[in-house]
Amino acid sequence: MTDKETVDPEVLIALAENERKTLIERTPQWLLVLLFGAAVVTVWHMAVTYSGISQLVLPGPYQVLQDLIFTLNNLFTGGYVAHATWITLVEVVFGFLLASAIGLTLGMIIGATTLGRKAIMPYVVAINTMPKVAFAPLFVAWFGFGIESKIMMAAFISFFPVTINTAAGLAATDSNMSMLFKSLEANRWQTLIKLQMPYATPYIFAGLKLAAVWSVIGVVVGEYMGGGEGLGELVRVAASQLRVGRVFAQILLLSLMGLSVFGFVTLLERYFVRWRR
Amino acid sequence: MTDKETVDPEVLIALAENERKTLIERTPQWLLVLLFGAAVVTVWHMAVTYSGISQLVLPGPYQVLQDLIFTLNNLFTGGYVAHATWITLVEVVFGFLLASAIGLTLGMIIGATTLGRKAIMPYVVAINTMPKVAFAPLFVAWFGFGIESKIMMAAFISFFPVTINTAAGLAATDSNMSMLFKSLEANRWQTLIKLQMPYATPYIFAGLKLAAVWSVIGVVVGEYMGGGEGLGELVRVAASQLRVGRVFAQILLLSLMGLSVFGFVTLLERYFVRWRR
Amino acid sequence: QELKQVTVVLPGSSAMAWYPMIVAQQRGFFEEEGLEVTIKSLDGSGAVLQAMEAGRAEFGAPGPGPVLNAVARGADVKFFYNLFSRGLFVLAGDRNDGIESAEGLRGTQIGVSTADGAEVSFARSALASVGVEPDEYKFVTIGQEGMAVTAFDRDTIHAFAASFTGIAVLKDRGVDVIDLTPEGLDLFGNGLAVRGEIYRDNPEMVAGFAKAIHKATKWGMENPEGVLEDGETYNPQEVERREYARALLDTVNQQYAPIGDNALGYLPESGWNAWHKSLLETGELDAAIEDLSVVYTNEFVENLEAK
Amino acid sequence: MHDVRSDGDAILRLDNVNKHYRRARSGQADIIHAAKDVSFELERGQMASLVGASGCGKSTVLKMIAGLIPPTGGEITLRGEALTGPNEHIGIMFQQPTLLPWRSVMENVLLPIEIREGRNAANAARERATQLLEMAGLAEFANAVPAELSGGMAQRAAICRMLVTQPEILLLDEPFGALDEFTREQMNVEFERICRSREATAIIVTHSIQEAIFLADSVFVMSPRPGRIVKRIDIDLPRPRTPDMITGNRFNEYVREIHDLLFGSGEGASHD
Amino acid sequence: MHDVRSDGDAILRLDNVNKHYRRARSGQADIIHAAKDVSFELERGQMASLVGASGCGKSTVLKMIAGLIPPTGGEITLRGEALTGPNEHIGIMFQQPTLLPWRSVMENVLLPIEIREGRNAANAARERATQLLEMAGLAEFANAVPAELSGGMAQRAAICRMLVTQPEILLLDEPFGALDEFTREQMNVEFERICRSREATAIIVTHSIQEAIFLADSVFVMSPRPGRIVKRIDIDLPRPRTPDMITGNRFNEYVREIHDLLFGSGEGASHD
Ligand SMILES: Nc1ncnc2c1ncn2[C@@H]1O[C@H](COP(=O)(O)OP(=O)(O)OP(=O)(O)O)[C@@H](O)[C@H]1O
Ligand SMILES: Nc1ncnc2c1ncn2[C@@H]1O[C@H](COP(=O)(O)OP(=O)(O)OP(=O)(O)O)[C@@H](O)[C@H]1O
Ligand SMILES: [Mg+2]
Ligand SMILES: [Mg+2]
Repeated sequence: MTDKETVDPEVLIALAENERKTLIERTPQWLLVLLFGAAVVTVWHMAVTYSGISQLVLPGPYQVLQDLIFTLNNLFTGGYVAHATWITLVEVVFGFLLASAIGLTLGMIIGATTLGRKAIMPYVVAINTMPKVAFAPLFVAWFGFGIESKIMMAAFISFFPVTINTAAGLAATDSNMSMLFKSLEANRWQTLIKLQMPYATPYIFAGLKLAAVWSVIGVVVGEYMGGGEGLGELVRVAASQLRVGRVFAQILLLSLMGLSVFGFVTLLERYFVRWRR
Repeated sequence: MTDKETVDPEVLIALAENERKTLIERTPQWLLVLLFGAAVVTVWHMAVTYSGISQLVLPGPYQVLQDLIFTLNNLFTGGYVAHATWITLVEVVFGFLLASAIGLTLGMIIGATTLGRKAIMPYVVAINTMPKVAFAPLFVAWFGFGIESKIMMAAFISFFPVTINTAAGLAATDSNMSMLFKSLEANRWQTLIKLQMPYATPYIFAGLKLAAVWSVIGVVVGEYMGGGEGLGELVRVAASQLRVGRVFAQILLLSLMGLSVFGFVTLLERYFVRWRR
Repeated sequence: QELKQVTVVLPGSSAMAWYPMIVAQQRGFFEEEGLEVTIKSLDGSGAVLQAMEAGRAEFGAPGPGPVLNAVARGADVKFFYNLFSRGLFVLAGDRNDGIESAEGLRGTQIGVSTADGAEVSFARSALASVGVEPDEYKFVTIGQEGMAVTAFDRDTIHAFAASFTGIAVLKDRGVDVIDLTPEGLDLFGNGLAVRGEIYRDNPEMVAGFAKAIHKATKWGMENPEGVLEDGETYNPQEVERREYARALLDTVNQQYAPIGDNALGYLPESGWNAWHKSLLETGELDAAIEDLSVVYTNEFVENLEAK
Repeated sequence: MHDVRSDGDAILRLDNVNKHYRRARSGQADIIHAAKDVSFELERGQMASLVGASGCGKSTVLKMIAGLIPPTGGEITLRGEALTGPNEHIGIMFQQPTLLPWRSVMENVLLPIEIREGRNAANAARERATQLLEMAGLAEFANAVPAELSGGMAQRAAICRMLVTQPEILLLDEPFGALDEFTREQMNVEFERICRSREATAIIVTHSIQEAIFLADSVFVMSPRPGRIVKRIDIDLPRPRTPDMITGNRFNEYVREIHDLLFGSGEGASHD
Repeated sequence: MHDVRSDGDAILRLDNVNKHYRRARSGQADIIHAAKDVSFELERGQMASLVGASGCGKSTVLKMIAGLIPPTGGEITLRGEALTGPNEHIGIMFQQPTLLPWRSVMENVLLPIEIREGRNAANAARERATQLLEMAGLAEFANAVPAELSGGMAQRAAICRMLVTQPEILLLDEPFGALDEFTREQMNVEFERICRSREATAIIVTHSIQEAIFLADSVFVMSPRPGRIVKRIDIDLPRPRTPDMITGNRFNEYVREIHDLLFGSGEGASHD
């Protein structure tokens, strides 16, 4: 039954031809990003030039570029930006990991138990509508002025999307498959781990991507509110000194960090949901 | 072929019996929420009493209750809290609607087009890792001191989860169904509207729920930064006076608002995904 | 006669701290000058200056430090009236720490709040005035006043530099703070600024605004109860507890009082020089501003006193 | 006509089992009577088939026996005890293959063991699973993912999954529906052999009258909705069954009888 | 043996069509040859069936003709033009019913019209859809959702969905696989009638040799993987076909021939 005939090279070519992609699919992503970026910068430049908006409100691309060069130069020569970036990175990574752990756990409790859905869910939602800023003093009181309180703030802000998406994913499980597991007398935990969680992976990864992004925000909020030594603090100082170009440059650096974590989660997702075509 | 025999009442009873739920499923949600709430308040009370934490950092439940009564009284007698609540509510609702519209549109572009996924997505992510606080002055500059700038801030903060979830949902479409649409020569738009979007509804609603919650946050951030007349401003004033009990009471009010929007979205979801058992 | 619509932005929402604007609005002093004024509040002087630059407001109440920064970066504003002649900031310590004066802060950490960058300049100058050098202490950003409670508790800081309203709040909430601010600092606080364009094209309007504020300040110093009443229209929550509001208003009036024989609202040159020097030392300003008189003017105050 | 029970030492017994469904979408409350007064008994080692028109309630009956949906009337007794839910002695194969798309064919087949006895037991059972896959002609596809299987191959994988735990009672919902005649015949013979060697009891839903007779000791014929069991026909043919029996006279008489029961004897051409 | 084409005015023509699949999960690059040098021609109004062992490549051939997956070799010509993708003249029914779970049965049936001609046209076609549903015995379930259908009912709904646009070329992948014999026979007769009345061309994949012969003008017999067309057998029976033909001699000769082609004539009992 095996097809152990030697494969004709023409077949390989035809197969590759079948799998050929459109122009845009073949264009490398960096090029597309660059092109789109060029468009954005052009619009930005025009907006600044023709709207006559003050540089103190919206700096032009050129000014931001200058500040960006300064910032990157400082970063790579190991200046204060390097120190701040390192601190922020550590906070973001730990914040994200903590958020993922909390989010998955809560999501499972809410998605898999009636008690969780009915009694705990409203509290989780309520906590999340609360302005986190108000909790900053509590976090500082409990975790001090060091990176711990920023990590907690980041986790606190970003666990929620993981929770909601995990819960939604668990609830979406295919009913035929549920019946299969029921017939196998799978207990709740087995159904959760072997059916619902794998089925929910696309949901969970959407949540993790959100958490990656919000971790950065959380760290910045934590530093804004409770002092710190990271990029958030640099942004705050620059903003209070009305160095708006510098603010934008440092924000770009923060975005880059967020994009990296996001990209990392995307890679993980590719690995884990490769069973989907 | 029809079963036009009159239905035996015993059958109805048996059917109802089949559909009978566990104790927890039958317990009304308000009771469960209340019970869980009682547990939370007890822990909170103990924490405040035995940890010796300052009342300026974490007020006790009793203090918050007093402030809550004052706040609600003011609200229902049409005092300044009523005014603030109304303003915030309007901002939250419009912010949420705007976020949903932007989020769905962007999500469709990213989820359904290669260009969107490869070129636009990174920018959307980057924008979302940026601390929104830094943009507050820009928003005031562009949209003024009125509710417009708060609505924009709320939309700006909360469109992202809708985007990410919509994109993830569109990508998750069942491959057999995609093939069906392909065979019907459905164009991209039809496939999007008639297949991918309905298929993605559970994802989209998870995103909308997140947006509901974050709209409240967005409005508060907007008011914190850009001077407004809503609850966010009241919280800020109370916080600056270290009236922590009052802060918590007003935050509870905000949560209630978030819960309402969240609950509304949940009802919508039930209606729209009722085809799932 | 038709009223001119103008907007003034404040860097905070306290009705007591910024009562002249509210009183002038409520008591019709603006109207007498042909102005209909909308009052808006933002978070910090930076935001105030940005809103003015964006053309969203004609007037604002920024601090002198941020104004110097803004002008150095190309902003077009004119500072024309001094509100907090005696400064906006206080250096406060925890009585339990046993530190009695600013000299005692050598080798400690000093907390600064986040509302504005200006308290850093202030604290530096204050410590320099008693001979404590910048390398003898360290600043920690601790955020809002509430954090100070924890920071003192944890001995993270031994002093806290913040606006006097923040310190008043701490006192009011029973935190045992002690004032460590040295005497004789030239660093005055926030005042009124106008967009340069309006100053040049429409000086009568600025004069009218200054006149109304002047009148309101004087009125308020004599009618504290009236100020409380007016304050309720703007920030009801703040005035809810009368004793607190009254005490706060007292402090505000103390800080408003001009130094020496200066007229109310007068901007002393020595103060501007002190700010300029301080900003250069901390590196906030990259280069010196040649002529400080482009930043401010006393012409309206002088006219007021002439009458 | 309703009393189609046989006496004896029953392992499975249905007593006037009924099932009504509530239909969700059709505006007013609308109840479908899917199975009506279904009663029968099976002894250990007996094989039964269930035939009936499409939509008559065959899958419904199977799901009730598997404990997956509760009846709205009557009782199901397993080894003398009332059935309340799924049971480890019962294995069911659904009408749809229902393979987990993220697992390979082998992992799918081992799933029941993994769930009931843990991962180690599952690993230990790899050889048995390989044998089953070989029997089903899928040995080569043990590492493929379900998306790479053809329709019939997926169905065969689902059969292997049900057989791997060696349950006492097997419920199969159109197990060989998507198979070509040859593969089907092979599977029929294999399946009979497996059941007999283990003395397993089985109920097979099928739409092929030949298959129903070939595999079963008793054929239950169901009427269209509401599905009742119109008749139980005991098949008196020697075991093991061999493909050449299908052409025998006896066999064809059974075919005719069932055919007439299903489609009426008068009208419609009889074409066998 | 490969030249199974007939000459004439072909509406559909396959020329040495090949299909290889790349298997994803099996470690090293692993290529499956699913269809090999498939060539045939069909004229307008001709009905063909495709029979072969499970996994031999029948669905693959159908999907290629529907323009859903590209061949890795050879050419498909539709009305003299090379086929490059899905085409409105071709309707395909998959092996799985693939109904949209959020639409009612009626809305599912109208889907092709809604997509090709818009919502108004779909509404206008309601009557036609109702007739089709009636033919399929689903009139009562027009407003049900797919979750409330039995397996065979879902398959019948999928057939209605394919027929509603009245395509010139119909491709059916085991259309009646989940149906009981009676319903199946009804559907067979109905289906033949519909095709003839419209002069539609059809290819039916089936695992029932009887059905293959009953429905078709030509039966294509495929060998196991790599699937080749071993023989084209033209069925010389009068139209319309009637159920009683199945017992005829001529018919049984065809059955035997195909059976032997599929399973070999020597070994294995011939049981018809
Ligand atoms: N997407 C795919 N990826 C890899 N291999 C595939 C894919 N689809 C089908 N195959 C393989 O191609 C071969 C033919 O599959 P196909 O579905 O055409 O068979 P079939 O004749 O329709 O079988 P059945 O009667 O069981 O439905 C099988 O061996 C199958 O494993
Ligand atoms: N979940 C459900 N909700 C409502 N009605 C249902 C449900 N499942 C089945 N039914 C109805 O019950 C009847 C019997 O369905 P069942 O699936 O048992 O039929 P079946 O005999 O297996 O048919 P087939 O041979 O076509 O698979 C059908 O009319 C069907 O519409
Ligand atoms: Mg069924
Ligand atoms: Mg197939």
